[in-house]
Amino acid sequence: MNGEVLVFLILASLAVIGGLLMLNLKKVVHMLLSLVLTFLSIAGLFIMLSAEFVAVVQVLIYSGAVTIMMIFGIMLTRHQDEQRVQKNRVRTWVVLIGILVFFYTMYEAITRFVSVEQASELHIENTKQIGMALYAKYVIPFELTSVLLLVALIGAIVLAKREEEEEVKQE
Amino acid sequence: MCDKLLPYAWLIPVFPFVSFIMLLAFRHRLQAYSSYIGSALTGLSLVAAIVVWVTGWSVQSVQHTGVWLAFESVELQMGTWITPLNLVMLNIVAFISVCVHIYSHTYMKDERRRSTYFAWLGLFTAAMLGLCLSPNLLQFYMCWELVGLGSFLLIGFHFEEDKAKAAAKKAFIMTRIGDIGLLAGLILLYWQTGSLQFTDIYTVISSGELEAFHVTLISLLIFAGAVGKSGQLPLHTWLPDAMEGPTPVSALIHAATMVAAGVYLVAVLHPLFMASDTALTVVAVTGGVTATVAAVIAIAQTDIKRILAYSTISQLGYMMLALGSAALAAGVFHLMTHAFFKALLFLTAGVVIHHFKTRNIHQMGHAFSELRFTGMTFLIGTLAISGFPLFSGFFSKEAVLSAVWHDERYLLFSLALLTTFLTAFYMFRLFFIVFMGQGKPTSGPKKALSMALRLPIAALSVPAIGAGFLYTPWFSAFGNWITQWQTAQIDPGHEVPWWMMPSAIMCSLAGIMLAWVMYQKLRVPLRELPYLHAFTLRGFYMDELYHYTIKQPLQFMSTTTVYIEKFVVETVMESSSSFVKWVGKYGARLQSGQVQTYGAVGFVGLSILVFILFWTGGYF
Amino acid sequence: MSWIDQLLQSPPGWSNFLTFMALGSMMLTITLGFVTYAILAERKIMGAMQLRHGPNQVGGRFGLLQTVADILKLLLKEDIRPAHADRALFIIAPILTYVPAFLVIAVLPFTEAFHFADIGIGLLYYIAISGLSTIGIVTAGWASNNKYALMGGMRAAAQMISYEIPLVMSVVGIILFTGSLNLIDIVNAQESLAFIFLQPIAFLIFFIAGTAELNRTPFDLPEAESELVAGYHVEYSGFRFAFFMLSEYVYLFAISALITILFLGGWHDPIPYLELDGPGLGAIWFSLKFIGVVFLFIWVRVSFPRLRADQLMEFGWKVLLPVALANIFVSAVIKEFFF
Amino acid sequence: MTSVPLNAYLMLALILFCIGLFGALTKRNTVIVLISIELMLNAVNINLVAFSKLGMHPSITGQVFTLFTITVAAAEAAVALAILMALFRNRSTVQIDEMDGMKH
Repeated sequence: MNGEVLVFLILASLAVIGGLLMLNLKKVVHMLLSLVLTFLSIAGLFIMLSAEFVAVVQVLIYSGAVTIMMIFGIMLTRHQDEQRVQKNRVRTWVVLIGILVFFYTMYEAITRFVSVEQASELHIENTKQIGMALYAKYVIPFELTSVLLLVALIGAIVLAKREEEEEVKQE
Repeated sequence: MCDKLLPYAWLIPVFPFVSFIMLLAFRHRLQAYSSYIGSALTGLSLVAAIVVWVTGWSVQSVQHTGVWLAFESVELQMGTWITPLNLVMLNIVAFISVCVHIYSHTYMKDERRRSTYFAWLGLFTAAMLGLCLSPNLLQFYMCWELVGLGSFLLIGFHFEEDKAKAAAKKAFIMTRIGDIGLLAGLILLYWQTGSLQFTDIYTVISSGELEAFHVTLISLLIFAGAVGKSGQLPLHTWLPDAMEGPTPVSALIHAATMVAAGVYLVAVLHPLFMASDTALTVVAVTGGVTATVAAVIAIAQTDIKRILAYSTISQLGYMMLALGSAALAAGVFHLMTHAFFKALLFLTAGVVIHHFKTRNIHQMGHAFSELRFTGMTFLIGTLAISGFPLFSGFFSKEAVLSAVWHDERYLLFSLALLTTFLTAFYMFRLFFIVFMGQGKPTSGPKKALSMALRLPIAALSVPAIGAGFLYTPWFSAFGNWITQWQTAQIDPGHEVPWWMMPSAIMCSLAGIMLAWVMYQKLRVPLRELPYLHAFTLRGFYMDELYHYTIKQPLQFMSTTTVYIEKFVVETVMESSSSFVKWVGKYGARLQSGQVQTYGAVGFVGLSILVFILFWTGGYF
Repeated sequence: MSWIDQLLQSPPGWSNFLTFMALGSMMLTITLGFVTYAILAERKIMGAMQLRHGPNQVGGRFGLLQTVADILKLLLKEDIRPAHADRALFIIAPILTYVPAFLVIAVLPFTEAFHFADIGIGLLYYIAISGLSTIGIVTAGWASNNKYALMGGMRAAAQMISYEIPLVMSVVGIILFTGSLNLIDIVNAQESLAFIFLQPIAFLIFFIAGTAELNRTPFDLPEAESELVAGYHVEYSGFRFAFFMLSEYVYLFAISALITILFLGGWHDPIPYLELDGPGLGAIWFSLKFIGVVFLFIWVRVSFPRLRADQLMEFGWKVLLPVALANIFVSAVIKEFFF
Repeated sequence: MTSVPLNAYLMLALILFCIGLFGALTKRNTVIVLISIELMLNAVNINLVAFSKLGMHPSITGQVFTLFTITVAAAEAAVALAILMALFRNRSTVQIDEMDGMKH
């Protein structure tokens, strides 16, 4: 066992533990914090996969995202409103069985998948490589994504804005 | 000159239409001026009609049309069509309409809804004039229905009275029965000839391309429309009831113009009828029988307007008889003279009714001494309709008789002769009872007739006397003129047997004499023959016949179907709808609005598919 | 390849582990030393500026051991936990706040020789990791089950997310000129001219946004004593409170070092062409610049009053962000035409 | 060169994806559903990055697409949270099983 496998095992188990905790915890804030663990572990995995820029972006975005989600979770959840016991047990079981079937199928598929390792130079000036690809080859998707973000920004503001008369009523 | 003025013939119906729109739109503001506006605008259209007549005297057939609607290859035309026949009709209609407008000025003076009345009159006149100008059957049909609408509105003008309401409805529905035939014939005609243009139809008929069967069928269907509109047997019952309308309306619509529209229809499509012997026979027989039966019914009536109404039916039968005997000129000629004297009779009858405040002739009498002018003019009308020599009716009736004789329909000829006798009888019965009878004189102050009443009556008296000289056995210019535009038509001429004229004169004089004897000399009431009297009084029980043969079975059928509807159809409907509801109710549970459930179902389905795909050796 | 790179790429083993531990502890000691005397310095400078003495009893007439005494007191204090607080999160929150603060130090190059991780995206790493502290602060605010604490946490989250954007935007100009996110490259690019002269506006924005990120006056709304008692750490005491204090001052340390690296040329001599880049001089230059920046922070704290919450957000979104964007544009133009 | 095989990354991604899916389909709090969806997207990102390095044809494209995925996910989360806020204002709940206004 070398260091890389060790690190992989640690990070992977942390990610899975975070996910499982998320499924089992009761409070929204707890759930979100357990997912922080998962997201950070995934960032670590990205570094292992020579994707340091993506890893940092992952940390940057998801630390902000989780913070916002926490705020929303706190604001939009009534005080004692913990995750109540699932009323719809049938659905839970059906979903569980479906996921298990899916998991098993995919598991079979993955174990049959034989990868050929190849030398890659992704870790050398990773950010520069991404920049080159992004601004040369994928410049149109990049611009489209920026448009999408703008639209989402405006849409979110419009949606979250309180209606005028409602505002008056509240005052 | 005619080139310049004839294209403006479309203005003729526009004037009364403007009157209609104006009076309807500003009916409260123009209440006081409604009669002036109506009369003036109708007068304008009379002037226009006369101008067109004068300028178009020598015209055979001139069309001015424009495309109204175009569907792919089919073009519907609107416009005007000038032929001698149209000119005659136009002038008659415009003239009588003006007379009636002026007459109504006084007659409807106390009416609260004067402007509405004049508006309807304007609508009717416009529609009738438009009908006379129609270059094709479609426009003709539209105007035909508009005329029906105007008639409906005017009959039911006093819609606060139940009888008027019922009469209006009856008139509308009875004529509609004929109109269905007309519409069917129209569609069939279009199917067969590919055009509704009269001129095109003539061309097709003269080329002889149509099958005889189709010609007969089409002409009979179209004749059904004419039967309805012109009150021929068996669809005549609406006309006597239509007398509930104001008397000027009766004069205009139910004597001179609208009922003549059916005759005009047959006349304008005369080449079509000429192409089928069967159709001609049907027309002639219907006309002859109607003439006689209506005359018989008229004998027993006690309502002055009903007598005139039955006499109208009878005279219309004459016209149909003439047309059915291939004598277009005679038919149209009788139409013209009849329009004059019948309008005259109705207008004078209106004065009489106004005077006695009743329509029952037995409550009248001595009118001659009190209403001298009216009596004189009524006498003119009576003489004209009775076929008294040298009056207009004499010549036109004589023309009809000779046409029938010439067509070798001897039975119909004898019926026509009999009708002449009967006409003279019942008309003079009316005259003697009303004007010479012994009813007590009215006590009210004697008012001189106003000019507005006198003028139209006087104006109508002149043609009632003199119009006959236009077409006499020794002067057939009118006949040639009226028929010349139809190439297929040849004026049968007046090669009458020598005894024709004397026998006709004899018949009419005999009728007059009998009436004089019965009602003036001996005063024998007709009630002596109770069954016959009742039979004729009720118009041969026509209404009752319809009631029991058509209305009752229909009622029964409708009641039955109501029950079927209620218990059979409803049950089926109810059960099927409740089944659908049930399905919907339980189906809707699938759509619970739970996004996660949808997602779960979708995902489970996907995982099953992936599983199957994987184990059957899909993509992996 | 420097010795630390060799160390990082060597196979794992107990010796390596111990080496890392030792290095980490050394850095921790340095930062703790800094914190101790930064607090003292702050108090003394504030005292001087407010015409009073500041601490002057413990450790001689300069109060040199005052902070040590304070820390000892905090460590000895009873650990109070509110009854209705969320137990687990109440314990985790200070650690969550402090760990990122210490993590960021790993990429800061102090001198040419003295630096730990030389990673390609050092600058972005710093910003990303420092953002993680927000989670700790929000967690602390929520776990305390106290409305002041919660409001402080909320404010911290809103403020830090808002000011992180101009912070990142302002350094884009520097990245443009350097062509690298590596902090050592950035310092080397300033051999002749510090970026503060090329990017004065970026410096201003970075300084202001950095102050906000540090939750220092005039942007100390999350812990505004007069409004929220003490904000998100109102329920904390003892050494848990010390963690928050510690992380705050470690961030002061880190951001001052970062400003020195980004704008002031790091270990290079402040006056170019003077050829004062001796082997040991780099550390001295760095320390002088660093102390200057820290002084600036303290000076600002003493001088400015606190902003209102709405003013704070409006200033961030409506002033700093547009100015930072304009700065990027201007930098791009300058880079295109003059370099 | 590297000793962790691609299959290991794929397996980890699969596990995380299943966890995210289960959370998205069973959790009642919409905030958690949203973050579960983020987790699923992250699992996909792991696959992308893993293939970009360890796949048949190593290329930077996988990382670029991961960036796109993160961006789109951020946009999605922003709009979703705005909708959630509007919903909460009207219905004062974020329980996903109470948001059934579109049924029938």
